[in-house]
Amino acid sequence: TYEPPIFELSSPGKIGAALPDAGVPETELPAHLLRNDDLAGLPEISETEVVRHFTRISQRNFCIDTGMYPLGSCTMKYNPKIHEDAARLPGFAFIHPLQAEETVQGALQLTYELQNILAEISGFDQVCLQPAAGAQGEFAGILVFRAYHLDRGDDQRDEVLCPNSAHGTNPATAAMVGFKVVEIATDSRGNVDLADLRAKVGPRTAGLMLTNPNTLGLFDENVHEVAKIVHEAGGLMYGDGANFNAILGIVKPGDVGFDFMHYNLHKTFTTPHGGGGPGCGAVGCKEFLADYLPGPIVALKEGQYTRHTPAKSIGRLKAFKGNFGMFVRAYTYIRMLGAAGLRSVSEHAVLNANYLRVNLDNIYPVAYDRTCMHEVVLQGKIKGAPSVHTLDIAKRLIDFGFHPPTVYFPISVAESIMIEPTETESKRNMDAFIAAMKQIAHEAVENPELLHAAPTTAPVRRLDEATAARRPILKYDQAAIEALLSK
Amino acid sequence: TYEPPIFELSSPGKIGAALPDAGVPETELPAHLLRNDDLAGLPEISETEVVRHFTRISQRNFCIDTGMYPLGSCTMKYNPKIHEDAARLPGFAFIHPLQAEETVQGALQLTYELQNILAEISGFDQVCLQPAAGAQGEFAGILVFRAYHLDRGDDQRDEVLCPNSAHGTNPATAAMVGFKVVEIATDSRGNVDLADLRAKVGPRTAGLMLTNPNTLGLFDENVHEVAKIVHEAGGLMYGDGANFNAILGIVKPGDVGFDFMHYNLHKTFTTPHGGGGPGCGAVGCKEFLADYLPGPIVALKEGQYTRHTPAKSIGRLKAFKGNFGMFVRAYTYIRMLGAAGLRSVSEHAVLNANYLRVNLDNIYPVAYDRTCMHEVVLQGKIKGAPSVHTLDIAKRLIDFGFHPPTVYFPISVAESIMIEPTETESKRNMDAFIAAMKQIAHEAVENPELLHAAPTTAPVRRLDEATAARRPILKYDQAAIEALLSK
Amino acid sequence: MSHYISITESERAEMLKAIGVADVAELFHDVPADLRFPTLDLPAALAEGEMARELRRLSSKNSDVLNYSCFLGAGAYNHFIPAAVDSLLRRSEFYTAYTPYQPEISQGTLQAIFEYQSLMCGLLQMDAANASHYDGATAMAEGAIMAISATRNRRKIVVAPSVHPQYRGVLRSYTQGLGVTITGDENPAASVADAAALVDNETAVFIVQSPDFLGVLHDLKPVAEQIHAAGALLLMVTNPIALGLFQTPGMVGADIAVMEGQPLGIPLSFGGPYVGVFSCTEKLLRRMAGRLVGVTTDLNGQLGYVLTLQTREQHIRREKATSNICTNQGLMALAATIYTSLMGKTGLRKVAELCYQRAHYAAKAIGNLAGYEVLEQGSFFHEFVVRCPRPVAEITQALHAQGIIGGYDLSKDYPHLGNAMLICVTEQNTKNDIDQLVAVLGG
Amino acid sequence: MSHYISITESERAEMLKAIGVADVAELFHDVPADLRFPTLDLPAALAEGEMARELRRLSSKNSDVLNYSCFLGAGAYNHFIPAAVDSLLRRSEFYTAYTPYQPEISQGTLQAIFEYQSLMCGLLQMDAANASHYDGATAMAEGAIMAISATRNRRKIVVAPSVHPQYRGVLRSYTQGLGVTITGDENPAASVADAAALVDNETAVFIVQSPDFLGVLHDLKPVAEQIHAAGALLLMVTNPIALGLFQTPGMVGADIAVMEGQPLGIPLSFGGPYVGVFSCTEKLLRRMAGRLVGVTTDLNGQLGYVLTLQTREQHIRREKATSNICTNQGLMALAATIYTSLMGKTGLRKVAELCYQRAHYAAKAIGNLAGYEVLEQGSFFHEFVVRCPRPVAEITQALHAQGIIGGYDLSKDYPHLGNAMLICVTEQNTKNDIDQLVAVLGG
Repeated sequence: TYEPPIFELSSPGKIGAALPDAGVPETELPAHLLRNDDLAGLPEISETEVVRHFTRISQRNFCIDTGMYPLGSCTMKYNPKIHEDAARLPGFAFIHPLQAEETVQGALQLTYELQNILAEISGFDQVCLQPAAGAQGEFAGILVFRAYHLDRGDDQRDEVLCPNSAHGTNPATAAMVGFKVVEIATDSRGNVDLADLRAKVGPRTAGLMLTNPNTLGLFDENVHEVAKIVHEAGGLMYGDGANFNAILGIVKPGDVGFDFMHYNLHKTFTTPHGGGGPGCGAVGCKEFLADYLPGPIVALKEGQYTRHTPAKSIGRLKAFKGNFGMFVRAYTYIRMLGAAGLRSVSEHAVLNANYLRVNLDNIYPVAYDRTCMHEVVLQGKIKGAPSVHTLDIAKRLIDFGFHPPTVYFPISVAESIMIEPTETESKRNMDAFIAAMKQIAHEAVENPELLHAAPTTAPVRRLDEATAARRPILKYDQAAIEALLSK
Repeated sequence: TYEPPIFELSSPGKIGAALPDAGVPETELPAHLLRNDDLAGLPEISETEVVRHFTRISQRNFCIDTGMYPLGSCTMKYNPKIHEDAARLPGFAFIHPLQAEETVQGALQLTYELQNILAEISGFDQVCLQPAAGAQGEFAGILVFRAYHLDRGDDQRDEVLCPNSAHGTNPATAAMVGFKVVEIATDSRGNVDLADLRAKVGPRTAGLMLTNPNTLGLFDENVHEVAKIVHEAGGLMYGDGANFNAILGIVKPGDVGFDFMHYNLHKTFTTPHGGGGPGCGAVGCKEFLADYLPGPIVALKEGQYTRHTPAKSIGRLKAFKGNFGMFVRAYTYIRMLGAAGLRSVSEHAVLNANYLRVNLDNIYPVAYDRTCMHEVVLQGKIKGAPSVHTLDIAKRLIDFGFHPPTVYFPISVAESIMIEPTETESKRNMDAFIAAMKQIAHEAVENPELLHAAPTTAPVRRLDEATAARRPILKYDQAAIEALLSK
Repeated sequence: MSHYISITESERAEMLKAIGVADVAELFHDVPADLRFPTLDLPAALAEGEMARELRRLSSKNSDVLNYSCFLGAGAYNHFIPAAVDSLLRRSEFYTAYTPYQPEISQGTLQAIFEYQSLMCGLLQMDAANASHYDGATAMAEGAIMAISATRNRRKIVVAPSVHPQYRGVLRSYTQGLGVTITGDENPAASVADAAALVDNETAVFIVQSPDFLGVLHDLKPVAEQIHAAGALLLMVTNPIALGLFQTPGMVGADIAVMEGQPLGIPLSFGGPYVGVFSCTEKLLRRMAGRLVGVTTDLNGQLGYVLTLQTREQHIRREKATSNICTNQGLMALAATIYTSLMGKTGLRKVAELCYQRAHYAAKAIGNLAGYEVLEQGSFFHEFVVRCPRPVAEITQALHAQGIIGGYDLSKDYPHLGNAMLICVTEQNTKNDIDQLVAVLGG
Repeated sequence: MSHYISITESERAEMLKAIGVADVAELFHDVPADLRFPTLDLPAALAEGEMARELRRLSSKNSDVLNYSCFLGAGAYNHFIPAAVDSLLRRSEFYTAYTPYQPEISQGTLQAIFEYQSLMCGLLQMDAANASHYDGATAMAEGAIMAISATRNRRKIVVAPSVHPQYRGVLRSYTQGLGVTITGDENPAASVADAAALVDNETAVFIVQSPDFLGVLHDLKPVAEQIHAAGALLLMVTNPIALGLFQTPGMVGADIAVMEGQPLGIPLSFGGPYVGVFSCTEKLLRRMAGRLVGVTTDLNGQLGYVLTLQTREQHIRREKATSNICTNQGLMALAATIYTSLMGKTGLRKVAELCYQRAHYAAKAIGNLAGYEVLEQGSFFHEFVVRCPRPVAEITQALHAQGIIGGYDLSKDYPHLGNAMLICVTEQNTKNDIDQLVAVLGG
């Protein structure tokens, strides 16, 4: 099934598209401004061959539609097919972002309604859909925190607090805005360590970034207290919505003390993931922060939908409105589920994760022995198998037909294995997953080489990542690839 | 990658679709007319699982988009992607066949134009698009021949002549219409044997069914003479269009003596094949037969497109108009290629087949040593490999990543291997195919077990067809399948 | 050079040299010289963007059922199609493959057909179903031909006039060379019982439809007994959505059952491609036309699927085959398979209920309109006959102007009914749609 | 139970028993009891058919460029997209996968990204490109931040006013917490040379666009020399279709080059999702944000693809990362990869020529209209500025009534130009479309 780099399909004179003649009198080209290389780096291939190439390489991917994909923290749930048709309707896919508002009322209405729906689900007052991904939503939030404090003349706040279980994007975001990151410890039950928090919070605290349920798969039992401590110190509470799939209709983040949060439409609202994106990192906040949101935001005025940018906005975060195609998909998802359907999503997401937990925790140590939310964090420490690591377990799961869970994250748990089945997974598949995990634990003791050699049924065997990083080949270079292969 | 029968995914209470409430006052159901089994044979599965099931089984198929598919006589050329979008336009996919003509003028126009275009390409006067597949086109033609002779009071013609190289559908069709089939021999150059034809033609001859280029991949050099002989005996000439891909813009069948022909839109005009259908077996004929064509046919009258059934029509061959979705695709294909593009199709189809011929004929005996048309017929007789048969060669090609050619057809050639690369195949892939065929010939001598054991890289190994036929299990039956597997 | 062709100029030159000819034209020396390379008078080639525009233009000249509210049925039905169906049909592994001649690399198609056969048997309560016919009408005609062969010397076919008129037309086309007599439908007003009374010991098959062309549901159990007593076979034509609720061919005791599979997830598409569902009893299995998939094991003992009982087919039996069918409606059978799997037990029943309830709501409302009368015919599923105060064509024209595609004009096929319109209501017609129809009819 | 959920009632009961709780609600005991299970005030759930109808209704309230002739560009462009692009994007192997964390089962995504990186380098003549940014504007902002880090203590950014106004807005948003100075675009009428003159030895980067926001093509070779002489970096914003014909960042000597990849096969989609193309020189490679794919071999020595140089990224470096970017625009990068492969050398040049020729034809025709004046600015690609006799908003309203989406109103961003409209002409605008535009403008 090997498929060569597309450049190796090229022969001079082929083309993969049919283009018309100009049909107008010719204008001379400005010779001094032309490129000089005859587009040497571009291939020449027929449509037939291009289609076959990408079809073939696609089959070298695992995906939700081919199997269980319990990648913790990524919410790899089923992507409804109606979403794909919806976003491709002519009046959605083929409208220009700069058209006059009266010519795009349907699109603006959808945007407006989605803003309100997300606000309602999360307990916030205003939503902006512009951020392109969760990390950009975080960026928006921390920029808003900064703007809010400065606007009040509170210019000493140069620190952002992050629990040590946080996604890497949280500290990276704070740093991008110019803040110093202060890490907060986790207590023995997997919650924010209140003592450590109290010790570190203060007048320099701009805010705390908290994921709840957190990346240990646990609902922070002290979230109210955490918020109280931060607020009393004059800080703001940022909610990372990566794990929102566990609490739809269960609790509103706005009710438990968060001032601002982002939604990952590609996770919770399954827009889908696209092999790494596009996503949408919409953000919501309480009224007192709404003036600082990025723009544009859609409002309804005298029966017309219009765009505006808030008065003290941090500015725009990307050109145009946002990833509108994702809005259409998330809107479709929510409107089809309704309130009861959303709650059922979270109930089943949590049910499924706990079912895996109780079936696996006697073999793979569970990081925190509590009821989990939509994901469970285990440890790849198998009794009697000292040579076996989490990576080996993950690779062996591939041979059993499963996408491995997230591994080595959260970094605060040694040998972590973070499993998120999502609500769309069947019991049949989860039972097969449990059986595979048990079989792997057995193999780890009896025949660890099976794990070290895994995977053997994937399109390729284990890949040498060290070589790739040492002498990076980041674009097609026939000579370099031949040299690599001849080693 | 094994995927169980879909019935094994069922659990009580699941459903894969969201349906609305009736929203109207309820009417009682007639109890005595209800089914009595609670739909016991139907499964219960979520959308998630249904999508995954069919995605997974799809990957167990070879297809044009995954590799070279040189299945002789089937014209497995690339299926342009615009076809799929075209047929799904709302005004094509979502119109009812019985709507008033004034509400479907666009669809009727397309039908009308396609009729005329096919007539022009083939040299006929009138085309009817109704037949659903080539075999139904043949059926239409032989019914028309019957009706024509009877209409003239010529009621002794009860025989149809078929060369021994004909597709099985030809004699089967003649029999379905009630004709006796008379087989005609092939001469040493692969043409219709004129002596045998002269001996068998006569006042009982309703017509001759000829594929030209024929199923040996050869253009019948005597086609004019054949037609003359048949016509002089009062018979008619039927052209089987299965191999039309070789002669687009090269010669018009209507010019060389054919009175009637069918077009396989799914072959020549790549509509596509759909895993076995749907196709379209449109038919065309000379003016003198037009009154007998099936209906409806579209005509243009005073600027309006209207449907009518010819005066002496053999009647309709299916409900409604025909496989309209295929009309849209074929129309799109032809309008994008134009006259020069169509000729280029046939030129390259023939070029590619001859390139394979000259590269393989020294290893695999070529059935008739002549310039071939769009396909070449070899024989799976490898010197020094008496235990190796065509079937083994075909199965071994699978291991090299190719779909095998058509095998054991035409039946008039022993161990036949019928290779049709089509014009869309690349030289790169054809060279790889040639290399594989050479390697296989080598293996056949050196290590024939490799061929007998092939394929080894397919989703399953060689299948036991005898058992399947002896105790047929034609629908899901858990007990029967378990018994089969436990043998 | 077309963007579909993968051979370059220089490759072509190289290949010609290998073949030993100077140019491509030489490859065609077997074609009569005076007729070689004719001019084709075709419209100029269009680039893809131009073509897409032209296709949109033609498409937009049709009134489609997404933009119009549709009450037209009569053999082709506007049902809801889950997006998942088309999403899977668009997988090129399915649509760019052909007949699974090489089973080892066609397990996807083969398993899908096997599941199709199984699901159709479950829906119909029949023993065996084949891989598909062109449509419901050809399935019916081939069923009749099978009945003739199964009953040996019997060459009389009796068909009820309430069988779809186009199906009866196809039956006559298909059998015109076979020396059979077709009777029963001479009087369009004849009842099923009237037609069944013509069945005698010369009769091969009695063909009846339920729900019939006019929407009526029949209790066919007594009919089946009568037919079988005469030594004839019963061929029942039915509707797959009705089977979510109503009497099946299996319950009735039909020998052969066929239906148009279009309602199972296939778009209207101006009449095709659709799929003919064909089933029969175990006893008739080996006389059935068309492809069949069965299960077996491979060399490793793994479950696998193959085409089986191929000795019935034309590529082996040639003029002795049961039919000439080769290419069938594979992809449409796949659509029906996916649709039926998605709906399952609960969904199929629910769709049938929605059709039934909304149709009855509509019938009552229309029956209350002055000048309109709903024909009393007994139980009906989702179609019913309305006697109108004016010619139907006039009414449908008026409806179209209001965004409604009206019902089928019965005046040609069933003139005895007068100005009668066959109205179809499915789950796609909301209460609001129905109320609008009623308002326009009454207005 | 939703049709997406695969757990039945009885399975749920069994699972709850295994977990050891009586009902699902118990699983949420960690959530503050008084806030648990809030009412969500949302519209009632819709069945799929109802939803499809509602979506069509909303969609049809927008004027789309399939039904309107579009002359609006200004950063988002209406180009022809071959059907093959979307056909491949619809493959669920691509769109239902995520970041290729497990390379052995993600070779499809990884190879596609590698080819994307390669193609973008070829198009731009740059050394290295990453796996994508959110859009052109964020790519530019991240480029500027990279330049600051690469030039150490320099914290001044100079940007030409002819860089897309929204891109300059994003640049300011992105850098607001970083203590940098942004200058050069205070006067919207300033030339590239005027802006470049502000570059000094405090300057990290000079940002310039060609073809610029007003459509003008600049010769940036002399500018690059001047910038480099000051020890600053040159960040060039460009347009991928223009690169089919015109000066590339590589030719110019740009250190960083970015562009909006939307013209490469991505629908307008009301502004997103698009894809930010980001490239730089070899020297800056390890400072580049975002994902990178490289080649390596597997245990068997077979060629394979992996994410590489990940130590730059946030999930490893956390607060010391080069950016916080995680999810990017993967599927849109795939669209650009497929589009670029289909077009190839010949197609890319041809599309650029079509745009250039038709835009110049349009400019001449409009320039001949009384009251309209095409601004003389030097060579342009496919956009040009027209001075109009009336406010642009009035004109676009009149055009819309005639089925035309007019150009961009420049009066807010470039008030010195007066009633100026930025008109864009691509290969999607036929001569006939242009003639109609001219007729309506002149009428």
